[in-house]
Amino acid sequence: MLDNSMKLEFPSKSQNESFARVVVASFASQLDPTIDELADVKTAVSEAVTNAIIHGYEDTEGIVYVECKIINNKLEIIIKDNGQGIRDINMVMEPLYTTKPELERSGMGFTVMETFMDELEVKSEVGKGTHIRMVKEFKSVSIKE
Amino acid sequence: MLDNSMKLEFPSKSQNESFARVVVASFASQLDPTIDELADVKTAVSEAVTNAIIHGYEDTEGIVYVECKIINNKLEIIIKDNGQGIRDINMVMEPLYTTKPELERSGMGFTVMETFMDELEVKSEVGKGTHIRMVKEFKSVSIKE
Amino acid sequence: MRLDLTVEGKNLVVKFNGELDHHTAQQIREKIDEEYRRQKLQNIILDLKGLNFMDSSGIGLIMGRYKICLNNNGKLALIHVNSRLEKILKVSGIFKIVKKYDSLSEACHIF
Amino acid sequence: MRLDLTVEGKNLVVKFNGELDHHTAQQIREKIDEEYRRQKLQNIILDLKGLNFMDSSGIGLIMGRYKICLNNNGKLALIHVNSRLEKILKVSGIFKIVKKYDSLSEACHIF
Ligand SMILES: Nc1ncnc2c1ncn2[C@@H]1O[C@H](COP(=O)(O)OP(=O)(O)O)[C@@H](O)[C@H]1O
Ligand SMILES: Nc1ncnc2c1ncn2[C@@H]1O[C@H](COP(=O)(O)OP(=O)(O)O)[C@@H](O)[C@H]1O
Repeated sequence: MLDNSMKLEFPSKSQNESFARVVVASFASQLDPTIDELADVKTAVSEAVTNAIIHGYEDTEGIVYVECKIINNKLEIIIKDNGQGIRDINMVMEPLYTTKPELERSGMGFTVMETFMDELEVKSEVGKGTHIRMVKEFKSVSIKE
Repeated sequence: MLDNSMKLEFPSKSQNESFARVVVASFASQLDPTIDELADVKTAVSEAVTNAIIHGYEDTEGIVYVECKIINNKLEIIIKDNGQGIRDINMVMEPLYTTKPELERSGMGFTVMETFMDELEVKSEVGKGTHIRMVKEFKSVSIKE
Repeated sequence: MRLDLTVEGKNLVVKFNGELDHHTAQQIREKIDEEYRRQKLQNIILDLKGLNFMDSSGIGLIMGRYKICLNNNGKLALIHVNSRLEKILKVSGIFKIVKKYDSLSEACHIF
Repeated sequence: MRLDLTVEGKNLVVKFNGELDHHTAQQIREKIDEEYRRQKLQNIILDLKGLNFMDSSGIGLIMGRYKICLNNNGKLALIHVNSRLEKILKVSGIFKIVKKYDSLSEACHIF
């Protein structure tokens, strides 16, 4: 059963990284998450949105799309860009792999998403964009009024 | 100059009234608002989103659309529904006019939006939906990093 | 929204904690009215100290309780109305019929 | 994000206050490096007590400062690493090369 959902979009400006975290955290708060669960979600969202901005769109400006769905005690988050896409998904998902060492990127973004969320799915097409789907299951669910 | 923008959509469930307030307040926080300015914006958003849910869509479920634009020190907020629309806009904007007294509506929603925001524009078409545009000017602007 | 209901003589004292909007108003209304009737009370005092947010749904809620008290020869009073709440309540002209007080003892005094 | 930079002998102590992400990291990095060079310091101590949020941008920032210290025969230490920060730092394996301490005096002791 789909309990609630939302869609958000904003331009790929780095000040929107914190905005996206607040929005998803606020939406997730319906699931009465623990502080730790909420922090996990915020961190994963921050990784995916940052990637859309700095890797997907690089120096150009585009739109970042965030969608959330609550289905029972699960939160599904989709983060999309219409940016340059990823050639080899297996390679970029390796820990420490980064194409932007000059920005002091650690190459740990995907590893963090994988570790902090229960599911991670990456789809991408070169020249078209990237689609990240993540799911978090909330353990102590008791829908807040 | 357009500094930033965002679009949000969610189903017309009453628990999303507080979600919409948090999202717009978080977006507006870039303009370094005073506590009072932020509270004005939250209240006006709450009025317009509640109206879309209880008057626009009544007992059916539809999508509520919220758009924000920051242009210099002004925040423009658009709140739309594809609900039943308003027949006589001048009449419904009168203080104390309400079609839902049984829900203990006070008929003060539009008056609050007008008082708390610097501009208010209402467009509506019966059977098509309602489009509210509000603008708030922030006095002590100093864009936050 | 957390609601604390206490009885002081013939008065129902309602303490709000949280945000009052259309979503929370419905439930709150039912709880207040049920307690008022069950305990056969006369007056209602709304303590707004812990109210972090209120939109025009709050005006409707206050007006509704005002009417219930009136029909029962009772009165409604507001206490701890901060400047934000004052702003929205002033718009509605509600202070023409509902009075606000600085403290519970002051409010009880007038009944 | 507010940054407090203080000098203790040959050590630069950096206190974070706020959220560390890609947006805030760039500025922070520049401020730290400038102070480190200008004051001709050797070691850097990052005090993470006031850090409310950190994503993998923080890992990059710590690794970057680690390298700068290393090139200058210095060391990098972390203090006040809470369980949230510990969780993300563990993922990165950074504790193999950067040590964490409970207090500033403990960290200074090892240099
Ligand atoms: N949205 C995206 N669009 C294009 N490339 C991406 C995107 N997200 C990630 N990548 C690629 O995957 C690499 C690894 O990503 P990640 O693990 O998050 O580390 P980091 O962001 O630190 O580089 C990036 O360096 C980039 O080359
Ligand atoms: N989005 C909307 N769609 C349809 N009708 C609306 C909408 N917003 C407001 N209205 C109409 O305008 C009236 C006055 O609205 P308002 O001043 O907000 O007071 P209230 O919500 O308390 O009724 C409502 O009772 C309703 O009939």
